[in-house]
Amino acid sequence: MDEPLKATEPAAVEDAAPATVKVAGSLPEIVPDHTTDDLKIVMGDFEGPLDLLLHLIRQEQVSIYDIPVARITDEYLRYLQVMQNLDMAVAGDFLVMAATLIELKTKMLLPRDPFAAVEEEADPRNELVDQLLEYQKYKAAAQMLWSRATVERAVFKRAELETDKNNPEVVVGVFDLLRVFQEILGRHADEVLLEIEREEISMAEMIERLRNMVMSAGELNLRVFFERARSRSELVLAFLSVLELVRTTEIKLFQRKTFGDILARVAS
Amino acid sequence: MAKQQGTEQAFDVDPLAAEADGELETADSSREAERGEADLTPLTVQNVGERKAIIEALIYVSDEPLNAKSVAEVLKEDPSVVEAGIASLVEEFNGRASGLQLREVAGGWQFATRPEYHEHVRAFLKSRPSAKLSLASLETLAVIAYKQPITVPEILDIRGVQSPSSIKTLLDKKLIVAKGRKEAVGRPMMYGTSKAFLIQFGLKDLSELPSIEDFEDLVSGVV
Amino acid sequence: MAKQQGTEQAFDVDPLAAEADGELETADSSREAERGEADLTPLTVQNVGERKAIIEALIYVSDEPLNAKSVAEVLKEDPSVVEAGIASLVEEFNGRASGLQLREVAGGWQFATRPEYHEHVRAFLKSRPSAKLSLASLETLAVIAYKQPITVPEILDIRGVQSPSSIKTLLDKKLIVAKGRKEAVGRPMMYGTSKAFLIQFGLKDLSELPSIEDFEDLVSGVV
Repeated sequence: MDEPLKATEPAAVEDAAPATVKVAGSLPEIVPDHTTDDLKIVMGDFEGPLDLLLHLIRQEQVSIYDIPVARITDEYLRYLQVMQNLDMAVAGDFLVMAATLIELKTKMLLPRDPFAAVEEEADPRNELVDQLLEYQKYKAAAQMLWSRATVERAVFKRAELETDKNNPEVVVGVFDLLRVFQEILGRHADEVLLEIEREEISMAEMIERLRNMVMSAGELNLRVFFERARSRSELVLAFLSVLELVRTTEIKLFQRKTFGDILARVAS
Repeated sequence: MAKQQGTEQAFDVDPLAAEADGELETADSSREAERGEADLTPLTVQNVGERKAIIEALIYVSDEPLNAKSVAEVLKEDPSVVEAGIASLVEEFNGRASGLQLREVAGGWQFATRPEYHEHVRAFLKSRPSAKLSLASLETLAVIAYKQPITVPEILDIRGVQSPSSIKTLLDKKLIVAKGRKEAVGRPMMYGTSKAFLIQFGLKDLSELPSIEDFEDLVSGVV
Repeated sequence: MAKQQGTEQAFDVDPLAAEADGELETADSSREAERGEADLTPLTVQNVGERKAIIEALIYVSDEPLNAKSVAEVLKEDPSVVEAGIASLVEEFNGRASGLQLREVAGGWQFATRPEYHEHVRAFLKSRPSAKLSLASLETLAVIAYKQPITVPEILDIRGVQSPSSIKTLLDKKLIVAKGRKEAVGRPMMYGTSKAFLIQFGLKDLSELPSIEDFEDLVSGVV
């Protein structure tokens, strides 16, 4: 429709040697390089399997109403192969279409039921053709939207007036309500997580924490130790654990000056 | 939509819905008082020229495309009279070889710069073209615009893909809105285009979209 | 035609490029090239009429009163030439018996409505349906919509705030209504959304509110 049609030889090079692969921005094409036997592949990205299929049909210059399924399927699979070779993640969409094409190819190879009336036997390609025709329309409509938006972007509205500030043009829909609600629930989820953590620390663990901190630091400012407490109950546990280690004479408390910070060190 | 908590940013609810409803009024006392006052001394329009001038002023101050009905309510006049005023204003304005145009978009009228001067305007505003929509999003938007109201599986089916990510993008950009649920198994949510869609794509209304069959003719000629 | 990888890889919509070759541009390199090119060829003004039109457009989009010097910089012209253009524009504009005037303020020019229509402008601005919601109100509304019927303490608890002021706002805006009393200590009043809420958000009934599942369907990659 809008791509330059590249006259390419219908893939006679089924098992062609590794192609010179170049990934370019937009125009996807498989160009035979006549100087060598290699294929030079310029890869583009496709919106989906239907997009790729349409591209191949156009590239092969075949009729959409009479798709040579075998040929197009081979091309399609070859394209997927290239994508995979390029380490591009081949989305499930493309693989589903590959399966559809292979099934279609098989059906086309099956001999027709000689006893069936001609009109009864629908062309197995019909469904795919309908799908492609339908998709093609919206693909073209997307182009139309694109050009409309382009023109619109060349049109400017007046700058904001003082009066606008009373009426900001922010539209709220139902999904905004849902999102806001989820955010509120999210705030709650955080709190709940903290709650669980809080309850998980035991007296024994707190004593162990204090012991480790004093040992590793040699000298520990209790303010630092207490500040690690994440809740009131942890703070209580922290205080109790200090008392406990002092009681068992594992640590000693002292001050460098009157009213100074209280420090703890291992009792020698 | 801004999410910072505690800011004074305000949100308007869907203007389309608000329009359909006429108005959803707040019981703000000062406003009630003002309106009462206005009712006592109705603002009258003296003549055709004054009406035109007032319409021009109102279109200018309105932050959204303004329709005849809203103007008629303020002037307490018949919408058809206002429409005639708008038509005369449009004729005058668009007849001038000027930098501004008066155009109809999303069911209302709005002043805007003429597209032919976009380079200068852009250079002045030092702005870069802002809106960015991927082709995937545009495809999805095209499907929704022509098939609305439509469900997510129906959209994906036409596009032949499985990921609904572009639908989410369009919702975030407010180009589409939820349009109720389909009376089918699972009551899936349906989507349609928004007023913002009309504005962003410069459409008077949905009927201004070319028929989808036109694209059929266009594409079948290709191969 | 440009092809883009499935998801949200966006392309810049550059009307310059579009007009030039009628095609989508995607590759970054080509865009860079265009921009460079644009810089090489300064924007020229063809004639007096075009200059006037551009000045009009620039004054219209400027958020501050615009002076000749600023325009001259954009047009790469002599300020005196621009001044002549502005003078001619002012003469034309203020000669019209219209709702807008072009006035000089703070050393620059700006459009403004004429003072004689200020009553109509004021009446119009007041008449606009204001369904403004602060984020706090929106949050409260969301909680009520999804948890109704619900009491005030329950709302405050979920939101993690102390002030019930946004509930009053929503009641004033008639977006929520009282829904009877809860059979609990003190028999507190319960609240739910109103019919106005449904209209405002374009819902037939509450079952049309999107659910977490609807949202997750859109966010999660594959349906």
